[in-house]
Amino acid sequence: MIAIPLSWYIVFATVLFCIAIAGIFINRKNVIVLLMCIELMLLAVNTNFVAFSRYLHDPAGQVFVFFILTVAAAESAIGLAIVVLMFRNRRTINVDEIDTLRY
Amino acid sequence: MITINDLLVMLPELYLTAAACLVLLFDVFIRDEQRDATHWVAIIVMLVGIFLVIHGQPDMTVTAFGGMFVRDHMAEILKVTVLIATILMFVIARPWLRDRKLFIGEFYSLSMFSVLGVMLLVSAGNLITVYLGLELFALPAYALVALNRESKLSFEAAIKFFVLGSLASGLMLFGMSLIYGATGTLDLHGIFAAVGTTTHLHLLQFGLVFLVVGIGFEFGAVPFHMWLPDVYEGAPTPIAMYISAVPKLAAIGLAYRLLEVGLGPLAGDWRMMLAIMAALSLVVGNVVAIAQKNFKRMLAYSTISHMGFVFLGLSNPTPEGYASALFYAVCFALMETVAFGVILALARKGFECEMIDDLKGLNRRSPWFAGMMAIAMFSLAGIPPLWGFMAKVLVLKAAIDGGMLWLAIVAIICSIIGLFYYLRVIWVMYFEQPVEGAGALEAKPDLALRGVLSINALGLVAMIFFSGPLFAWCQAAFGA
Amino acid sequence: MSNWPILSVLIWLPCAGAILVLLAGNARPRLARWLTMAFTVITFALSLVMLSEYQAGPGGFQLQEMARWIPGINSSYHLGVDGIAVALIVLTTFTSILVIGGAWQVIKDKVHQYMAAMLVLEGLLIGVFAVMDALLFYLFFEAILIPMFFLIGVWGGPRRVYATLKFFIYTFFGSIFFLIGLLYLYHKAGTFDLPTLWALPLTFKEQAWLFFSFLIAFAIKTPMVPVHTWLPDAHVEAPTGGSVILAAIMLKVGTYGFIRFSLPILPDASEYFAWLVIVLSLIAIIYIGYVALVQPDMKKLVAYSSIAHMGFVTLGLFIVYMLARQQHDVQMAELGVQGAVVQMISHGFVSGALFTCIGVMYDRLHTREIAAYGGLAKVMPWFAAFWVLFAMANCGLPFTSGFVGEFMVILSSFTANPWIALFAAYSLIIGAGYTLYLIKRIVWGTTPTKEAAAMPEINTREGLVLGAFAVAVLAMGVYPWPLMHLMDSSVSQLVTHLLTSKLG
Amino acid sequence: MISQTLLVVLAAAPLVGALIAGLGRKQVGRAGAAAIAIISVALSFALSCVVFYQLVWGGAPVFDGNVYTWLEVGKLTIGIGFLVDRLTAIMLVTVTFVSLMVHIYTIGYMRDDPGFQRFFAYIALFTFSMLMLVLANNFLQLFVGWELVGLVSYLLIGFWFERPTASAAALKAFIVNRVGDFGFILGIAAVLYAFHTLDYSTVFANADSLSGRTIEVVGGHPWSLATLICLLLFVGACGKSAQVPLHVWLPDSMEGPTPISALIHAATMVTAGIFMVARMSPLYEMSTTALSVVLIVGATTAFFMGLVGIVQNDIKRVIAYSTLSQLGYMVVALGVSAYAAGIFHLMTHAFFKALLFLGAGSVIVAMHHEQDMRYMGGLRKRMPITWITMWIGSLALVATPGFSGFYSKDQIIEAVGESHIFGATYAYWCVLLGVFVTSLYSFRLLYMTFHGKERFKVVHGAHDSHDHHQGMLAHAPKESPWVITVPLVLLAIPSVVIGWFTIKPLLYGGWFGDSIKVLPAHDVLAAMAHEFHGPWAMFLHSFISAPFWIAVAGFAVATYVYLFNPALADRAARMFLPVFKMLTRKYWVDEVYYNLFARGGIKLGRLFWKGTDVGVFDGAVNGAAFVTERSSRVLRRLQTGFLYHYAFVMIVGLVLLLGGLWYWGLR
Repeated sequence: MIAIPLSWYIVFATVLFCIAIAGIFINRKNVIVLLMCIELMLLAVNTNFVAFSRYLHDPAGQVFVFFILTVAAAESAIGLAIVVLMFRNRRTINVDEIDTLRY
Repeated sequence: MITINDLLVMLPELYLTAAACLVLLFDVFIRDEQRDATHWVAIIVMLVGIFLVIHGQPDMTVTAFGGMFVRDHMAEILKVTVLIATILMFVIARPWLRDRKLFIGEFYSLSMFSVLGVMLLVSAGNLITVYLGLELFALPAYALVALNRESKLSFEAAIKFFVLGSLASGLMLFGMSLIYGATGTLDLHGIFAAVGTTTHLHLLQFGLVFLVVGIGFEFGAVPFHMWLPDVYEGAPTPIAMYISAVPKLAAIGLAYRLLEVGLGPLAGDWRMMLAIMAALSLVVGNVVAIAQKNFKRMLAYSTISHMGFVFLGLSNPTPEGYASALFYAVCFALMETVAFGVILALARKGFECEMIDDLKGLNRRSPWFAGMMAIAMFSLAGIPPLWGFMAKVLVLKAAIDGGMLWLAIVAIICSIIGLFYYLRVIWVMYFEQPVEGAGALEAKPDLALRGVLSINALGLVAMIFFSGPLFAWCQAAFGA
Repeated sequence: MSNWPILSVLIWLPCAGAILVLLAGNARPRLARWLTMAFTVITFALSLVMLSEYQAGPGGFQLQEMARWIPGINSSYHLGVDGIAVALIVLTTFTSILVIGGAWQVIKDKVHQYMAAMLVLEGLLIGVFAVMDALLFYLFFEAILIPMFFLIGVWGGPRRVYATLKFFIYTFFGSIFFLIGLLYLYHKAGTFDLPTLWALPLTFKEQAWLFFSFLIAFAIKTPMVPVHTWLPDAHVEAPTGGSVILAAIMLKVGTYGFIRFSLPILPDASEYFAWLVIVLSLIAIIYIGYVALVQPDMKKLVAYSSIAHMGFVTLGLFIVYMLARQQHDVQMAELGVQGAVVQMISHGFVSGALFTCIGVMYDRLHTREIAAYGGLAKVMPWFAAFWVLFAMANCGLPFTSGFVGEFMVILSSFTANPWIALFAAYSLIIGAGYTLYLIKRIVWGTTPTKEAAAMPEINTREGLVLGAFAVAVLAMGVYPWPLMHLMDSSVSQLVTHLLTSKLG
Repeated sequence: MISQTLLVVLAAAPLVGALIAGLGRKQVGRAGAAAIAIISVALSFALSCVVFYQLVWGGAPVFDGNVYTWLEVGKLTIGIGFLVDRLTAIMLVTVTFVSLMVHIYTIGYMRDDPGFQRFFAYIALFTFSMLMLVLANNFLQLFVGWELVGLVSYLLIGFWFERPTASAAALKAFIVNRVGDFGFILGIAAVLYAFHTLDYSTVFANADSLSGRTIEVVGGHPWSLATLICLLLFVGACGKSAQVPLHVWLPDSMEGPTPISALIHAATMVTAGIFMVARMSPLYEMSTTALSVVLIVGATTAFFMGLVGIVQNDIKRVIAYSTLSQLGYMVVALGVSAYAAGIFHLMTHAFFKALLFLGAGSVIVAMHHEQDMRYMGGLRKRMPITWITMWIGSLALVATPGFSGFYSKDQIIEAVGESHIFGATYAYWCVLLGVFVTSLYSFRLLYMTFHGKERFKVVHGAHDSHDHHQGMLAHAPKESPWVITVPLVLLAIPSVVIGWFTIKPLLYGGWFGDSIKVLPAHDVLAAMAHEFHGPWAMFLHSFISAPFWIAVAGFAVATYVYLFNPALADRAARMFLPVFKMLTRKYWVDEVYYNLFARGGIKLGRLFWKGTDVGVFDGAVNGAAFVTERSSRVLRRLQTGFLYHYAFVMIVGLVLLLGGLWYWGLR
């Protein structure tokens, strides 16, 4: 039975992370997708932490993960609130249409 | 093991947490016309906070909760300044909020939580506390930006701020994870110790880059500045004022904790990154600000350029360097309060006084406010004998001592360019005739506002005499 | 030798006065005027006290004051004056009175702000001349811009915005490099205290870089060709009082900087690059002379002539090395420096007087076009007499102050190199050319218009102001000895300091 | 014994007079001003006589002392002080005497001029300045007086400032003089360079030390220092004494009131150059080259400027050109080291030339300010005194044997004949032919003015003063009042006799003592001393000497052409048209100067101003501002407002930092 080496986790997390980032600036349609990307990013980070903490036999990393998860929840709550506000104002949540503030 | 002392060490934070909750609660039982009560309670709470911060401050650095929480002089200065800045915002903002039906309790409690975040951040001794402090500061800030629900702009500002902020903190977290992986600890001192021994230096350096990105975002340094102009313009003016002052102070603490306390041995790497960001910020900020018509937006770009100056100080990783950066940030925060304060005082219902041209002929209408604005502008431009000048001198000196003469020269050339838009504000106020029928440009009669603003403005002048002690204090903060 | 801080009083009294005047408010112009006059007069009296307390014999820096300012960077509130500074300070206080007197009725809008700006300006200028700490010097050096900015911008002419911006940004541009130079010096010396910096040894490379960082600042302030173009615009747009202060005192700040910083701190670089400054000075004398010849605007003409005359100052300052070091003729070197300094003072009086004259005419006809005037000698004989006197002083007629400095500089420059003297002496011709050509057009001849013919003779106030200038100009020309005696030992100390190289 | 106080009073009296007359307007009044000025000048004339007496007969020693220290730098001190030796004394007397005469004369001449008081203030001031110049005991003070007289001359030429010609002439005079002073001050600088002091006594004492000293003005070409100094100083002399090529201002200076032309532009100021060179004789003796230059310049002026005098019609201009030519004679004398002769001619010339000018002024007054001789004629019956005195003056001018001019000028000619330095021959011919020219224009003037038939009409009721038809007079011309005629007479007397009994002591008595120094090598006067057997012998001898007959020839021609056959003049003019044109246009010097320096200067100024100053220097400044502003407009476009762009920029930044780290940082 072969143990999965640490590097796999790291690579996996990095890939997730890149997808998330790419999502943020490739997506031009829906703000909700942005929120999802952000979540994804955090998950990638969490993977990293867990992997490392296992590898280092140090629980602190996993503790951190719990904090991150909590914060992420709060964050998405605020994010959704703002999106709602936007929808009330603009009747749309299209990323393409928020460019009043520029130059 | 955790003792009662640990609680005492972080007493101010604990107190503020409780107080913020209480204010939130208290406000629920308040009718709108009694809202002033909340206002004054909040201010008193803040003042007590200042007292606690200064009073309980031990001479040497003390830590609590196994090094998670650090209480030292730097933290003290930053906390005091942040609290003062927030109080100023409360006082100055009140009439403005009232005009716009935004005079609500959330404003106060949110600000207080956000301040709490900053306080936690600047005395963080562990990546976890850093992250928590950061988020605790940021989340209420997002909400505050979106405070004005009617405004077509503030939600946009909020959404940009939110998304980019989350992106930044995500990147930072990723960096933290890498560092954690490389050093095997989350404790900053532990990291410092591990840097020398680690076998994954490259991992560490990559993590460093992500951290620098996060720090750059907090400062609003190019190229991580994109959120700043939009937020300034879109956010309600008092919030813009808050955003312009407080996060920068927080970022000083952040940078010091992460870069010096944590990754000091890698200074050779990160100071170059900071220098590059500094140069970019100086150029972009100053040049773009020239073309701005909106006063708040112009201030945003000027902020970017000033962050370049702060980096000048940070790019010299010595106590003097940090001290000058800290000095600069404090000075900057108080200059911004004056600049924003004046337009807040002049704004009316239906007249935001946001455009530079709105200030035309201010000297004829209300000379004292014109004078204060002029002081703020000259100080921002770094003209002696104003405080901003001393700050500039100190950071330039730090840069030169740090062997970054080229950066200093870039900085001064940019500050020549920057001079133009500050002067434009002044000439609009003094050399031009008032626009007929425009908002009367009479300042609000609110005494507290006038008094606080005047003291603040005169402080910018008077500080030329007291720069010595303040700088000494800053140096002490970094154990020079 | 009393030990009360007279210099501090001199600096801060006018500033305090400014606050009082501001409090007088826009509603009470008379009060503002009289307050200001009172403060300027008191300051002048105090400056005379200082003059009496300064002992010219031993020279050196006297009346020193020292206080902690920013210990963190070893910058202290260190004041002290030598003969040159004393002379310049008295010039400042004296001129300030006349400026206030000149603006008495002329300024009608926001009198209190105008007067306050004037007072602040006076205090800051005194500060520039009285400090012995580099950073403090820079602080005053730069702070001058603020009141000047308002003076030109608020009470100035139609293109004032352009003029003020150009003036402010241009001078700021120069001085910011000066600041970098100072910080580098601090980096080497660990202090901003001037005496230490004078003694600081520096390699030639450092000196060279620092020299240019200083040069650009002082050259712009002085101003020297080719960085002079801000001056005519500033003058044309400035109100009379602003022009007078600008020409009479602010230009001296630049050359004073040369005396305090470039020469003593960077003697070797200054020696090496002296030719550059000398060439620029000669260009200023001749080239600017021709430019002045064709100006249709009186103020521009006088402004350009100021540039030409400041050329003599820089010339006198920088031939010192050729004389003292290469020809070992300390005597001539002192003559040159002394001449330069005398020229600074004299130009203060002369240009101040000329701008006041132009102001008097402007108040009557509200134009500075030369073509609009003529036949003053018939219309306002007394005024015409003043005009001719000051014009003659401007083209360096003996027994007027204008002659003394130029004479000394030309004399010493001949020993340095006859060609320098040749070009410098050309100002006798071109200077007479543009000045008397102006006189021919406005004082002689016939009145072009009814308005010009109806101009009223100068009133008592104007007469007093111009008379005071005239007395100063003549006294200095007929008997310059006291002034020179005041500065003699300081000058010779400067020259002896320059003799020793800082290299190796 | 000469006390300092006496000298101070002597010098300061006219200044005080000037100040009172000039500043006290109503309080003093016209009469008061005139009185004060005259009294003050009379006082200094009296004192000058005292000084003269003391020096010559009273056996007083030479006075040399400072009144006060003017400048002190280290060891170098320059004072304001007096040096009174015989040279000074003779100048003092001459200056103050002529000045006094002019003062008196002015009362009549300027009687109904609004600027009466101003005028007296000016001429009193002039007397003061001239005294400063003469009394100087160092180069600085010499320069001071030198420029002050220039100032007063400027003010007086432009006295009628409402005439454009007057103010233009004044400007021209000042500028041209400044060109001279330009050289002069360089000369002074050279003196300081050579001797490290500006005091006459020290400089002259060490004059010998100049021999062999050189200075490399142009690399590789060592020039004799003495020559350089003398030439530079002589440039100044050229300016003041209106020598070619700086002579152009003197004719125009006739725009000034006639008394001024007499005092400043004939008798005193213009002779300052002569005085200066004589004063500097110890220096000039050190450089033969300089002497030759002086000689040639003087000779040229003497002859060619005289020629121009022939074709002038303005009575004052004729005399002006004759002044130029006579100054040329004096300079020639200096050139051949006959300084004494130069001073001697200076003195005699002062008297008779002042006389001629004042006479001309008297005529002009009578003719109601008509100056063109073509509209005069036959005035001798109407104004006899003026007529006779003018004749006397002219006879003196043409060196009629026995008259003062004869003794001085004849000696100069002889001296040139004796001299052997470079240029002497040329100079000899110039001065010889000059005699002919002189008598030609002198008699022409007399005939056209006083003889022949009247060429003006008296039209009663035609209103008076400047703007009249030429040749139309409101009132018949009549003899001038006594205030005008008395000075004429008083000047006529010395014009006749002064030469007779001053020639021996002045030229051959070694009268000047140490104040004039001549090397034996070229001491022509010493050589001439052998043939000199007193004025009477000289008088007799003259009738067999060349100059006399040349003068007679000139007289004959003039008499024939202008008295008996006036038409001939015009025919001659037409016959030699080019020559005539050249003379009337004064060799086109004025045109050349005007186009070259005045117009050229303006053009150059325009070019510098619009081209360099506004174009280049300002262009650079404004250009920089423009560029910044533009780049700002461009850069701000980066802030597109789109969220994904913002995020993208951040990521780009991240990637760049990573890349940078990868490239440089990795260890």
